[in-house]
Amino acid sequence: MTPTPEWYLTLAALLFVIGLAGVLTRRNALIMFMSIELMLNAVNLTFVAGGSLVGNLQGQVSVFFVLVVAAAEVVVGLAIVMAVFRRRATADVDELSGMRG
Amino acid sequence: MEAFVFLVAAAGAVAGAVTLILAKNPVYAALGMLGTLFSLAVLYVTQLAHFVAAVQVVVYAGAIMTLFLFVIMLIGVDAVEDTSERLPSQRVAAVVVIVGAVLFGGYLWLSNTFTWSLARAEVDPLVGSIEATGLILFREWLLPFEVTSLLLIIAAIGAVALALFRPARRHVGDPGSGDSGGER
Amino acid sequence: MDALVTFAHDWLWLILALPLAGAVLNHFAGSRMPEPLAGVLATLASGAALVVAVVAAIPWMFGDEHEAVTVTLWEWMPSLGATLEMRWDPLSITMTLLVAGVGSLIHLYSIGYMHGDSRFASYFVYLNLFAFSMLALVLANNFALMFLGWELVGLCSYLLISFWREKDVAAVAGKKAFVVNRIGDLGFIVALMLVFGAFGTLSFDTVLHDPGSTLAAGTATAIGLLLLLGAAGKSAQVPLHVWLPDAMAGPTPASALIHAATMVTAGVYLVARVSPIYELSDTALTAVAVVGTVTALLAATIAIAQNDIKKVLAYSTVSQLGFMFLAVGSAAHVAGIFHLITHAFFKALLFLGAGSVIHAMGDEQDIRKMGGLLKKMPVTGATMAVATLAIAGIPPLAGFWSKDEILASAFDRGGAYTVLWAVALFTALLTAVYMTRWFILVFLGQPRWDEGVHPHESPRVMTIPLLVLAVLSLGGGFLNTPFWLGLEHFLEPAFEGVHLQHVPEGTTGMVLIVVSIVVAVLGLVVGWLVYGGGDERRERVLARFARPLRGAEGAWYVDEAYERTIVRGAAASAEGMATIDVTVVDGAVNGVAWLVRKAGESVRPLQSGFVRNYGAGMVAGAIGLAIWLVSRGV
Amino acid sequence: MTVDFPVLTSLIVAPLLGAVVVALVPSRRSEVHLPLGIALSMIPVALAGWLFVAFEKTAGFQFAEFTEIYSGWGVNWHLGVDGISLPLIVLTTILVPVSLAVSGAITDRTKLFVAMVLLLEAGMIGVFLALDLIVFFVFFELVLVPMYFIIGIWGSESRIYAAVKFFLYTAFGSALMLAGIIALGLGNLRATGSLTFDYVAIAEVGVAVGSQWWLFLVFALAFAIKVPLFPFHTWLPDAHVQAPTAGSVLLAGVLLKLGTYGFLRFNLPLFPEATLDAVPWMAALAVVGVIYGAAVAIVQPDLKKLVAYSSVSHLGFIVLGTFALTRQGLEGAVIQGVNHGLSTGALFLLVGMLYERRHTKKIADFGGLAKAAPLMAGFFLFMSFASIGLPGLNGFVGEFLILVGSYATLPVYAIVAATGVVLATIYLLWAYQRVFTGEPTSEDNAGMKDLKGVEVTVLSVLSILILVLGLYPRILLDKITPTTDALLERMEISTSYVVPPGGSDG
Amino acid sequence: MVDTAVSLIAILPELVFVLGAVAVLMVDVTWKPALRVHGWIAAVAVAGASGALFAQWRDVDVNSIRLAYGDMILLDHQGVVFKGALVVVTALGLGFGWGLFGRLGRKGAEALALVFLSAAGFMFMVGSFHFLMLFLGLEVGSISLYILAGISNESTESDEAAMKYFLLGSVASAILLYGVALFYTASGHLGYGGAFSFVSTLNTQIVFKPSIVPLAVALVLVGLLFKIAAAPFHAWAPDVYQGAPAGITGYMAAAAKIGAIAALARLVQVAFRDLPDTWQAPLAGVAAVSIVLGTIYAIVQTDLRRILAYSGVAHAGFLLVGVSSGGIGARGVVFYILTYAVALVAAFGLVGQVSGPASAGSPLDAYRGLSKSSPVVAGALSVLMLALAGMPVTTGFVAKFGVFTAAWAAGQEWLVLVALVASVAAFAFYLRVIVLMYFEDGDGPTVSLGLGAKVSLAVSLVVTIGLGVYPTVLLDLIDRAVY
Repeated sequence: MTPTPEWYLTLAALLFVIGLAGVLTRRNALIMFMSIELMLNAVNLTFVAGGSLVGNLQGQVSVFFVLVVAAAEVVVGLAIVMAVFRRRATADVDELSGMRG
Repeated sequence: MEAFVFLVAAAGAVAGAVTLILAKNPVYAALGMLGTLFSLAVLYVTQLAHFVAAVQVVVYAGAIMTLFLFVIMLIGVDAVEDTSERLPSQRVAAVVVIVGAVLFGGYLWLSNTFTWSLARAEVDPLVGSIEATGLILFREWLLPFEVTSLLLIIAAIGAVALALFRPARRHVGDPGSGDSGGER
Repeated sequence: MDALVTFAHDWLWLILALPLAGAVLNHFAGSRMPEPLAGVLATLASGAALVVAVVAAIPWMFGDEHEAVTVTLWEWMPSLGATLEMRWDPLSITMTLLVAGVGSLIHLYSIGYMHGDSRFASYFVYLNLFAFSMLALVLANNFALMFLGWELVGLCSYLLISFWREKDVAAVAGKKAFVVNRIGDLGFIVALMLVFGAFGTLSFDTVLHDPGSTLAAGTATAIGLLLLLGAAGKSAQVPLHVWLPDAMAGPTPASALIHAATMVTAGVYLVARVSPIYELSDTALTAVAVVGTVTALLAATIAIAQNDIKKVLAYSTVSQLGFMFLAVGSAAHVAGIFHLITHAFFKALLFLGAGSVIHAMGDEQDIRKMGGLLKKMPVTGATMAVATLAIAGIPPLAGFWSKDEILASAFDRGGAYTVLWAVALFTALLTAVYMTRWFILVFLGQPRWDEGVHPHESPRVMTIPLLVLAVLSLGGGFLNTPFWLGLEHFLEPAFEGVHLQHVPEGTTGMVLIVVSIVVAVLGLVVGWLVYGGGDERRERVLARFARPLRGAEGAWYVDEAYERTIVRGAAASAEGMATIDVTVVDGAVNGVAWLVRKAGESVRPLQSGFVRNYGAGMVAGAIGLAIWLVSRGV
Repeated sequence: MTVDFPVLTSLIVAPLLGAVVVALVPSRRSEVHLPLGIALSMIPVALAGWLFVAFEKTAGFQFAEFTEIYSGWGVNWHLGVDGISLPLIVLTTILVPVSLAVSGAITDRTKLFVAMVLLLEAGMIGVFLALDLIVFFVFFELVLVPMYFIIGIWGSESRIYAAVKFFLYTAFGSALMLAGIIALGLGNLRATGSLTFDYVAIAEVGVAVGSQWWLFLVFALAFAIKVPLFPFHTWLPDAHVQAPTAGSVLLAGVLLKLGTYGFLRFNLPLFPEATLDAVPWMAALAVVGVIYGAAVAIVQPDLKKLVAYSSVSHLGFIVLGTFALTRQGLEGAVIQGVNHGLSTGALFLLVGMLYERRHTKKIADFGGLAKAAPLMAGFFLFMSFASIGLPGLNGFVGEFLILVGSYATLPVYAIVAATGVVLATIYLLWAYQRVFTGEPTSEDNAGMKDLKGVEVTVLSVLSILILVLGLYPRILLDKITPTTDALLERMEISTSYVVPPGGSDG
Repeated sequence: MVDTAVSLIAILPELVFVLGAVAVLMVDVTWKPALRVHGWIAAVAVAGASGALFAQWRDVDVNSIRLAYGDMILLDHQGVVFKGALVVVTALGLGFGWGLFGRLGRKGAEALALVFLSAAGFMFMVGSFHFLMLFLGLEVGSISLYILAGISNESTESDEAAMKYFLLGSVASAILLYGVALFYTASGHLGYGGAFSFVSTLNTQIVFKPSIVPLAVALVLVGLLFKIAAAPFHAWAPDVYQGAPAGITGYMAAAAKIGAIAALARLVQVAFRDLPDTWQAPLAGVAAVSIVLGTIYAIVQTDLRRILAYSGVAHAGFLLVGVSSGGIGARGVVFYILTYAVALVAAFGLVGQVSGPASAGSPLDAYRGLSKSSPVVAGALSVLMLALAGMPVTTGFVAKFGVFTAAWAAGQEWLVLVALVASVAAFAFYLRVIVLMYFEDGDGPTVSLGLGAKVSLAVSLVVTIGLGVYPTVLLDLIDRAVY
């Protein structure tokens, strides 16, 4: 039994959903960020596995770009967390609910 | 053998992911994340994406997770999160949404109209060598590559602009009069 | 003669233009003139119209001209065939002369009567405008022009009734008169719709020339009944008679002119004018007669118990108009017109006399506070005596001849009309009674004046018209007697194609005359017996009839009944609609707005401020969209 | 008909430029704005007067102007005037200086006020002139804005509610009409292959019978709200009562006519089949409006509201005449539009003058005013009788034409509507009686000032017009009739409808 | 392999903006100049970008449409028009929000650079002919906006806005990216050209109807719908537009919408064109939901910026009305987004002028009596409100008319009716602003406009009314651009 790319794809889907679940259930901004990273990683896995399925390298190359984007997002996201934390001394996103309605 | 590697790595990835979303302590979560990243790197290798695997370890596990941990430490490592849900209906909503997503995905996966790909290539396994990757990256996809540099500039600016926190100076007409370049 | 016919054709418009010009002139300049000038001008305008009319009438009255002359002023509403065209035929000649003649006298009288009033000029504007309107009504050769005049006389009536607008009574009465008239006009308008629907024009030339060839019987009946409604409104016939007594709130000369002599007879004129249509429908014709008879009786009973000097006359007018309706309803159009003329004379006289009395008594109108005025006001008293006898039907005064013709015609028509005749005869008796009562209470017996009242004879400008009218009341009956049917011969060409009801000849005729005389005399006697024997006896006799008299004094509470049913019902339903308007109709509109807002309020909690809620919504939306797309396939 | 200069465009542009000119005068020179506005509004009067004189007594559009705006959507600057629009244009140009002339009481933001009135004029004239559906719609909507401001800024207590209600309600109607317009253009595209919103082109091709129903409905809804037809009338009392005098005058005088104009211009010629089927319904609403409006007017304690509801009643007549589909009915509908504008406009002027003097509109607060203000009483009575439909004054001409005209096709409706004539008498004369007759009921009423010179002038002008139209309506009818006859002819050609005979060919 | 000259012109405006951003940063570091200098740099950048756009337009005229950079970028008139819109909103946004950069102190230069960078990002998005390019452009633009949302220290709402925007935006990006990955897995293509040919073969050759393709399409759409704030992906918008610094909110809202709509248009025109049955009805559904929800939410708001945000949701719906109509909707959509963007920037710009450039929120009460204290601002705001509401004689009407006509022609009558009714209800809140400014008494703030704001306001009004009266100028241009 050789794992086909489909296996990987299924795993990626699972990871994506887990990441989504993390975003929806956790309220620590850092863990939410990590969950988003998890989603992006799932995408990466999809790219790689999909690339081997369709037989071109574009998927693999795409991963680099996703990586850079993820890095940039993390930097900015963490900067936002820092800003919030300095002002409110919390990383709990539920505290950030001043605007509503 | 291959199946075994896959299963182990997959289990590691899922375990890490579950740890990530369930851990009360952000440090544990980060460690779970790290586990997932390494597991994925293994899976990339089995998919013959060697370069990707390498980058995964270096950039993700190395750089990004470090940054995460850095910030976790900065804002207090002992800040154990109270994971009890306080938002009314959020947990219900989340469960419904996630279960819905899983059910829908599962339904699709099992339905007879499902296939992952319609463009299956029956060719030799791809090898994500550095050369092949580099050719695409620096030739065909030169522009996106350059654009990523913009992202990095933005990230740098963003980090500076957001993390720079001083009591706001009201009615400052001229930023040049301050010591602006200093933080960069 | 031909020259005069041409004159009539060319200058007929002057009859309308002169009073109108007077009105316009007085309207803009009257208030700046010294007082009598405005009145004089108005009188001259009216008189000039009379002169023109007389001259223009010569070929018909004294020559052998019978054909109608029509003059088109201008097309008003072409698509309706509504043209301002005038008709000069015996009927309109008769009416024109009457209106202009009596009108001019009353103009003259008014100069004295209205002396010192702050709105002297305005009064004459209205009076002139009325003359114009009434002449337009009678001169019309087109329903449109007729309706124009019809409505404008209503307007003038309104203006004159509520002339003293500071008095609430007057203002209310004016409004009431106009509104009730307007209800009648509704019938007129609808009738015009039917007429236009049937003929495609409103011109008399078409409509009244052999309408039977165009008109279905049912339509003719409908038109007849609708016009009757209009006529009843204007002529104060049951059930629309309620406005006329109230109209006495206006200046007395106006009452004389409008509410006795001319305007109120417009209904009679209308029926006579459109007699070719009534010719086609016995139902409509009988309805006219019945309405007239009922009105006559009802009003006469009421008149007996009235204490206001003018109210008695007002109900008397209503009653007499009922006679006229009976006449035209019996197809005795000539008799109707004849009574119209004689009535105009003596009723105008009565009103002017009453005005003279009121004037003299310092605006006192209650006849219980009068008495014995004959000595103080000989001219007025004497002329009133003439008028009383005339209206009571004592030969050979004017009223006798005309009333007798009506009764005789009705009798001769037979059938149901016999009943009407009997009722009318009884009414004639009542007429004599209440007029006797009136005269006695006002002029005879002991003075019952209030303190400080010093009656005096009116000035010359007022007594001259009285005298003229007295003469006319004396001799007016000879226009048309069984022995010399002058008016009938004169008018007959105007009723071409109509089967006129004639007075029976021979024995029947003589018997009827005798019966009439007997009844009239009987009335006088009864009146004298009851009212002429001093206060004590009067009280004693009247006490026996206290209950019916109280009902009669209250005009049989028709007003109250209307008030309780129609007016309050209408007011209640209007209030109801106004409430519905706010709650239901507008409520629905505001309800929609409320609903939208409510919807906004109810979704607002979804925007909770918690980013994870947003995320859940977003992901749910994503899944939903995915399901949707997948379900649609490729 | 060729003209040397684009008179119709000038008619629209002149008030616009006027608004700009007024806006350029500095705010502090507030005493200049109103006279300047009046002077500037005389330019359209002159143009309209010339138009009126030069207008030939034929059917079809005259003075037409055609310039392409955007071919991609088939939208053109297509203007034209015919017998239906001509009287309304003249009316509009006359009422604008009138309403400005009586606005002396407006001292707050006069500049904005004058500019808004002039803008409103441009919009109203544009509606009547537009022969392109989109251009029409643009102007139709555009008039809402200045009127919204006029009510909202210079109105009385509940002006905001009234202004918003006015705007939203009427905008709602026209929104659905926009769908109809789009469908018309696209329908033409399907039928002929060219997308156009040109009214003449669409009318020439005709509208598919199948889609006429709902198109009729959406157009009718828009116009019914504007008219307003029962039961869409409830914005009207609020708007009227709250609006300043000028607003009420223009609202009653012109804005309501946009609805009746719309029926004549669009519903009848474009959707003839649907019109025929809708006749009983429209007539029923019209008649209900006649009676209902009058009945509600009777019991109104507020004089202005009374006049407002009287408009509902009067406009019901116009709609009845429109859907009678007879030449008299159509003529009456057109001319009654003008008549109502004059007489009701004048009544609103008078109510405004009363309000200015006594700062109340409650009938109960007045009483016996005739003593102190005989001129005002006289004019009020005159206008009331014009409104009641006294022959010799203009109101009668329209009502009579409508009633007689609708009897031919809608006898029962016509007869019921005729009772509205009686009701009109009741509410107006009763109001007059309570307000003007009797002894003055209070010091204020006894000491009230009579009309000023400018007010007398304005009312006299209107009175003269009322008299002229009442006695010699042919001055308008002769120009209206060819168009309305052509309209009926069109109905006969495109449907099985036969216009009932009746009436000489005067 | 790569013709540099040709390729450079394909990204010329982007390049100018990037250079502008770099110049601002370098100059700021080196000389610490007065803000005025940055102003000049910005002006030059805008002028340069305009010139670049002109050059691009001419180039397409001469050399016709073509692809560049390994088929990553498409150079065509439509793209030029969208990029032009971005340049315009950038210029207007900077003009209106110039006060903010002063208030930001030392961060001013960074903020300015971010504006240019984000504009460049969205331009890349506009020009993208490749999913990866689309994603990168979107991220460059979006991440800049996240930072801009939180850049002010003056209010706590600012970082709340940034956090919300960032979290939700990242999730949306991830979803979009997953869709891209799935599409790639299914088709083997990331370029639109390949995608198009793949999709078109789906219809003709394959009997088997796979569900992976619509799934991928759906996820890609979600990412873009999020950016234009279409319901139910709109929840971030009100909070972000309320909390972000007032001076830059207009730009943020407009630029993201332009970029995403341009990308969406490209997708339905090219990549997914042959799948109309798949996306048309759902997009119409999203349009309807957006219009209705946005409207009823806006009606109950008490803060003008939230009103504008929710109205933006409704406007996203209106745009989707056009988008979901496919090719015939393009003209309307382009006109709509162009003119809406201008009105939106101007409206937010004026809000910023009234409430202060770095403020968060703009309670309606502040506008009471504004017509007396600041008649020009009140008048202009009224015009803009009416334009946003779709009043004739403003661009709002022409735009709505365009998309409605297209939707009607595309057989989506029900959608037009919903949109029309909702647009009437929307008058309620637009008019409310006028009510407060004109009909109610109060002492509104006296607003004095700076030079930039004055010029921007004048331009916005001229565009809004001028193109409302005579839209032909722009429509002719658009007609040459869309196909």
